[in-house]
Amino acid sequence: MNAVPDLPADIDAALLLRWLDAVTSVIEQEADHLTQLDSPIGDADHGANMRRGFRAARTALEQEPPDTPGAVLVAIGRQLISTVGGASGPLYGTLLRRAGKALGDAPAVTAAELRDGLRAGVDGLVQLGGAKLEDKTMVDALLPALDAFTAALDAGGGTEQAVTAAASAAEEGATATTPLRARKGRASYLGDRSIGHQDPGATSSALLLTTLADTVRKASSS
Amino acid sequence: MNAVPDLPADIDAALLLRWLDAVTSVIEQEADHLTQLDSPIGDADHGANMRRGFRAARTALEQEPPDTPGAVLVAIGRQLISTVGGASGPLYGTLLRRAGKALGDAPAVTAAELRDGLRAGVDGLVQLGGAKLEDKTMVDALLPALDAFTAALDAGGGTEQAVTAAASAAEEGATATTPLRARKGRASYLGDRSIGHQDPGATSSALLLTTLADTVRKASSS
Amino acid sequence: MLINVPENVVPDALRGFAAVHTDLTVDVERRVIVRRGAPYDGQVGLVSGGGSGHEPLHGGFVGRGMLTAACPGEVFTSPVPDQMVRAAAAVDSGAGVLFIVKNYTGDVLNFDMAAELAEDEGVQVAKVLVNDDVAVTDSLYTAGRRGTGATLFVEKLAGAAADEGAPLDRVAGIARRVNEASRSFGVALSACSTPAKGGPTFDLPEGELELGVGIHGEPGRERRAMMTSGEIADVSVDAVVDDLQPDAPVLLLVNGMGATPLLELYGFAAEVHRAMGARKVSVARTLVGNYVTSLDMAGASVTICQADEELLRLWDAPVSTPALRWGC
Amino acid sequence: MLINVPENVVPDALRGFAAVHTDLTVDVERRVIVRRGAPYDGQVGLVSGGGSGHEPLHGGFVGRGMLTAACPGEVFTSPVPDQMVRAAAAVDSGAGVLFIVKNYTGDVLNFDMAAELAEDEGVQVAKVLVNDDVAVTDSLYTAGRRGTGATLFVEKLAGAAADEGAPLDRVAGIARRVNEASRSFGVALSACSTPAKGGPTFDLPEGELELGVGIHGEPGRERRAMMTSGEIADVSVDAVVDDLQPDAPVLLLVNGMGATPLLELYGFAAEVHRAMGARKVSVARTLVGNYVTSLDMAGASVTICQADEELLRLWDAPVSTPALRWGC
Ligand SMILES: Nc1ncnc2c1ncn2[C@@H]1O[C@H](COP(=O)(O)OP(=O)(O)O)[C@@H](O)[C@H]1O
Ligand SMILES: Nc1ncnc2c1ncn2[C@@H]1O[C@H](COP(=O)(O)OP(=O)(O)O)[C@@H](O)[C@H]1O
Ligand SMILES: [Mg+2]
Ligand SMILES: [Mg+2]
Ligand SMILES: [Mg+2]
Ligand SMILES: [Mg+2]
Repeated sequence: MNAVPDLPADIDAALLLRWLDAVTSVIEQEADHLTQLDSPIGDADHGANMRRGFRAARTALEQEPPDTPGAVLVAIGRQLISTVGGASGPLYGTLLRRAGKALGDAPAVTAAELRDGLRAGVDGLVQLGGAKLEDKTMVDALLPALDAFTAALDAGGGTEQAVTAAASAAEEGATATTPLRARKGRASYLGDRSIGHQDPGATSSALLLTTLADTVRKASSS
Repeated sequence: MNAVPDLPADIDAALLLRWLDAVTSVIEQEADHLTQLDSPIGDADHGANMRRGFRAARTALEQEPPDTPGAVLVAIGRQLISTVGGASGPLYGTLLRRAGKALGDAPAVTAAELRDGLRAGVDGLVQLGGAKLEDKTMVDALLPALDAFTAALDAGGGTEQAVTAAASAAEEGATATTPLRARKGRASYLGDRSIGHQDPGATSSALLLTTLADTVRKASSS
Repeated sequence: MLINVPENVVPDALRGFAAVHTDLTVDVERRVIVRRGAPYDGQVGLVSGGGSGHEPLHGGFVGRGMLTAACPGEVFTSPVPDQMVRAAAAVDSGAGVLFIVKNYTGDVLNFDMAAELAEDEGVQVAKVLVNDDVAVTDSLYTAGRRGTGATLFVEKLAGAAADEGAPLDRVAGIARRVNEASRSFGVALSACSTPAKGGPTFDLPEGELELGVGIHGEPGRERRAMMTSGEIADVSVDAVVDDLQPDAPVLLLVNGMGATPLLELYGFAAEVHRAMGARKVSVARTLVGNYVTSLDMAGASVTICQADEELLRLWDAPVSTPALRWGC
Repeated sequence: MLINVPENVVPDALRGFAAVHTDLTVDVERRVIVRRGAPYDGQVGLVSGGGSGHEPLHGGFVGRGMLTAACPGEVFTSPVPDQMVRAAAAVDSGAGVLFIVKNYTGDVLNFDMAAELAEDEGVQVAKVLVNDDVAVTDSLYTAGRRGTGATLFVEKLAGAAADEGAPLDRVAGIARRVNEASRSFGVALSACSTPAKGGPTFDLPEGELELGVGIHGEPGRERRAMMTSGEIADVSVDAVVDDLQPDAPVLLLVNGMGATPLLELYGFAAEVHRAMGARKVSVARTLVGNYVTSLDMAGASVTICQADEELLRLWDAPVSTPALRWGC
């Protein structure tokens, strides 16, 4: 319904493969930080989990690069499910698989189609994990990001504006998890003691989206 | 041979029981220190061992106080053997049992007789443990103490002078273990790393003798 | 830590496990430990798994009378569905497979995915969720009670039932009954160090303890000044007995968290027995040891399971695994 | 520490041990653990003991096919002669008693005194001194090699011989042969904390380790920067293989010092196997676990025992104790 008809189909497999490459490097750099965040309110493995999953995904997709954006996301999702484990593996895996499936087999998609794909992915993640807004999970980064994405498109923005807006919203959403009391995942066992710590999963979600924004910006400036 | 014929027989069961009482308190106070000394070059139990043994001895001898100095030493030795364990239990136990036996059943003994008893005890200890001077053990406090005891008697001193001299020599002997490389007991496993630490057993030997000197001084001043 | 590189801790351990336990089939690459000779004709296969770092759970419980297969994940990270699917295929004799799942988001999600996939491949799968940890009080606003010590009871008792040839619904029924009859409470005297973090997962000053901890190096519900073994026993026994209100003799697990010396653990067991007596709960069997651990965490947990004649018989039944062995 | 008061750690643990292991006779007051039903007609009695803090050694090894009695001393302090005399009296069927003594000044002196007293009471006593620790190099200028991991081999193999009804001289002969064929080397990644001291017995900064440690919380021969599991395996295997120069397959014990997670210990076992292969030593049997411990010390030791057909048979023979159980 929000789809703007005249958007260019500027999101192709190559762009998402560049994103995968960039995100794997970012996760590599941020792994220790994510694990640190997972220490006081989790089990100190989120960074290692994400690194393992994205390393595996990059290796697999380098060997057999899919040629549609949908297939790229599905393949990354499968790799995450097969190599991450933990809560984040099935959750991110489902997000990307569902998003990829929603994109179908188009060789390139518009920002609006990507947004619809991401919405399908986040719906799948929410259905699987059962988390609501303010439960202090990755959902607190992802839902605001989707909304910002939509708002940017509604305001007439293109791919770059939309993913940039989504990235900022995700970062804000991640920061905003700090004062929350966790109600899902390991942090929930801590009760009030979970307050005052930023959620690792929301933080990694923000990384995925800021890197997407960077990748898109680089693509359009080059 | 060194015995001075006209010494008074001023060492009786009551004196040695007061010594036991005093020494138990001193060990109680010094237990942590002895255990500290036993940490870097041993197994961190010498204080606890000594405290357990002397507590048991005091309790046993309070219930059934022997009436000769020989019997007091034998009874303490037995208690140490039955309750201490470790290296120090049999060693101190043998020292006191042998010393007590050498005193026979006289109701009171002279300083020279006590010296002969202690010599018999230390001989037994050396025979059992096989340590020589400068092996960094309690022997390094006990042998100099015996010598000083004898020298004081030879110089015409009485009980007070003799035990005071023995106590000082034991303290010096204990201090002098610090630069030694251990060749007996647990500290020997450390090789050169045993250098620079004072031997816990030599330290407790010095405590036993300084407390004896205190007890004798108090007896003669009262 | 006694490791090579953090990334290889799990495969390194599996190589060692394979070299030592030659009566098990260890697929180091794919991270599946299977009882040699599986599938056993007409026997239900028992598959469990979870993050590594809780050893001997689960790999140490593979063998006659307990698990048929175990799937070790990364340290404190649930295994991935591929592992459970492979394990299910390896142990299914046609009689079906029971997945024993500790109630953590990661384990639940991964085992759920695996169950779907295994069923697609024609394996009949039942699941039991272990959630015995009474320290998680507010299960509406949390991920629910964690699975801890009761996992050992579920694996032993359901394993004995499978060994007797019970069909899948009965084996699953016993597993659920054991879980429902079990409660745990744990205490940490130190945090544990994970290879990924390279140091303690949280800061616990000397002279303080954490009450109500799980088995993943996470802090507990409450920090307190150090308590005596007897006081800790009272708190733990009260927690499990208040919640379960047993009216029959119990199986008791006095479990060390990994770095608790047996000398201390047996002393604690004495206090737990005393505290159980004070609560008029009679203890039918006791197991003491470091069984459901959290790497090098110092601390202990108490698990009880109300037993009836059948469960006692299943407990006493032969078991022959690397970590638990009797009667055969 | 999970204790009440430091003074009561040993009796508290014995109370727990008594409550849990009802198939053993535990005299808490007098500190003697005896196999129920002892003395066994015509069987040699095996008595061991030593300081507490090494659990499951020795109490956990009392039972069929291993020790007949154990005498726990205070933490890291040899037991007193009264205990061994009482144990000897309890297990002597007339076939005599073997004292298994680890070579520490305290243990040697106390067992010697006990042997004299027991013989006065008409018990025929043989003694075996266990001294397998190659880290003590200069035995002329030390108390001699310490007894560590080989104690488990001596107790198991001599215990199996006694169980077969071998006479005292043969049981003692096997015990001595096992000791002579055994070597150990240990490494600490952390110091241990004794109840008496209330904290670590020595200072070992994070990122350093001690090579050549014993099992009493004493520092080792040499401090080094942290090494990988593989490097530690190489050093340990070289130390024991260079010293023993085995020319037949060995029994291998990969032992945790108490606080070593099994996850790490199995990874270490893999490296030890690799290192043994590199030294062309073949491994006939491997046991992995925290068996001869030093309270909550992190670290590991490697023990090998060159085996012949007889020793292998005795190793495989049934054993049923709290800590070691197979074949029955
Ligand atoms: N039910 C859930 N729904 C959505 N996200 C969740 C849920 N449970 C946990 N998470 C997210 O997963 C993150 C933890 O991931 P990770 O540490 O990799 O897995 P684990 O918790 O199994 O160790 C949390 O920070 C949180 O954002
Ligand atoms: N062979 C020996 N001869 C004499 N004294 C010894 C011998 N071995 C050890 N000692 C003494 O014993 C002391 C240690 O006693 P203690 O700590 O109670 O026993 P353990 O060494 O068994 O823990 C050492 O400090 C040393 O003085
Ligand atoms: Mg985590
Ligand atoms: Mg000592
Ligand atoms: Mg995890
Ligand atoms: Mg000692």
